[in-house]
Amino acid sequence: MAVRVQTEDFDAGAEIAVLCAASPEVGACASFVGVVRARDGGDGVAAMRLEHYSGMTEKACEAIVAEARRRWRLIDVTVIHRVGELAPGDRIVFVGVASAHRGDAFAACEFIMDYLKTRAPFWKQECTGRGSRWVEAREDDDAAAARW
Amino acid sequence: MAVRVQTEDFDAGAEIAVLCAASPEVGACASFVGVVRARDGGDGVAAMRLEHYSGMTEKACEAIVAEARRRWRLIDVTVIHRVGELAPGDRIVFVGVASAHRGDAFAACEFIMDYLKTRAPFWKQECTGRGSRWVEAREDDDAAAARW
Amino acid sequence: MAIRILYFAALREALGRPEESMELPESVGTVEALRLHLCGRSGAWEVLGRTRNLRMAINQEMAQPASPLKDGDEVAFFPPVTGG
Amino acid sequence: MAIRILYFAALREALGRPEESMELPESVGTVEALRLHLCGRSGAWEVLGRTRNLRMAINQEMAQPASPLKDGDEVAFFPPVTGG
Repeated sequence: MAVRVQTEDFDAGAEIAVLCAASPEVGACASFVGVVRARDGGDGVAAMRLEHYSGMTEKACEAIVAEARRRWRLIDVTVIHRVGELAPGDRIVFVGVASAHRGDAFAACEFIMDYLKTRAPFWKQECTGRGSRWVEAREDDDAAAARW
Repeated sequence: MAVRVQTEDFDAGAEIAVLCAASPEVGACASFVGVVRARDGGDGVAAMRLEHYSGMTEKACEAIVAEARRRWRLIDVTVIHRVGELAPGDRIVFVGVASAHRGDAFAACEFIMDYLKTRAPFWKQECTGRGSRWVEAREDDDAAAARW
Repeated sequence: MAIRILYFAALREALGRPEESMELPESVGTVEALRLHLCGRSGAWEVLGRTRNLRMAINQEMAQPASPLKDGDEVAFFPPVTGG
Repeated sequence: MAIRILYFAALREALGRPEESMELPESVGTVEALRLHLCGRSGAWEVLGRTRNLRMAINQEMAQPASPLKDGDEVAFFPPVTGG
């Protein structure tokens, strides 16, 4: 299991290759990549900044992964979340889950994303032509996390 | 949208990068990689052969993707399924879905996998130390497809 | 009418052929009637009577037992699929 | 008792500081009491009273209003999270 919080980009293909090779019993690898949208509703986004609570972030991500491992039969999990300055089109987050069968991998991957969105201390600040603003939390995200 | 049936391996990272760059509105890319398990239950699997119904396979995959596009808001979809001889640890299948938001991407990716498993004309033959056998269809897979 | 028939996977192996062309008797108008007609060859062909959940396609689309056949059709018989 | 307090995101900007250390009065024994104590500074500090769904953590774990404080704790206040 790996949780990484970093400013650098990541290589989703390399991460998936590591997960697929985690054990001879891996049959499924579900993964997710989040991207900075260049348009969010009407406004063009020029840049984004990701702030986080160093120390708590890693603990929160590890707790989320541990909870996923309790709920599903998983072989390996990787979570990477970028922080700092990002541009439109940049990758923000990677979650990859390796399992013997796809049902566990899909469920755990979506669960981890839903929990990351509501329980890990990251905050997005968008810069548009009209200045910068802190992104508001979405009720959709609370609803998504409450399903599990 | 791309559907490819091929003997060659694929590069999941490159496929994900293409999906993420499909439009400035992409915010989410959910993907799945299926792998030949080196152990399936008790027996060691030495090799696997994937047979398919050339022509119908491509049509069936395209129909599945079209159905996913009717059900969810998707920006782009890639399906790659390998055929021919495969070894344990080899990648078999890639499904990637780009969307503005993760809910659509996750649901469509899992839907496409469940439908591929039950509606696309591929057949697996496993070679173990005890000879070769055609893999039996799993009731689990029918149940997974019936959920949607 | 003339049709082409394809067999896949375990069925192809059991029947010892991947495909054949045949001229259908007047009485064979549906894919189910074709299946029973082929079963009538006896021997290995009984497999078409006992394959659990045998699947049938006409012109590369999944077919139902009652789906009608027409001249030039490509019919396929195969076991449940196991890709992915 | 002495604690350290961290502020994040919009809260950090509104308060003009990322953190501070303070000696707590005897009367402040929970994270909710601390929030009210800080609100009492008035001016910008009112933001701690009107941030919708204000989140609180003690020693890097999510806390409830009634969670007790002890000497040396690291307390954090922040708005709902928006990563991912």
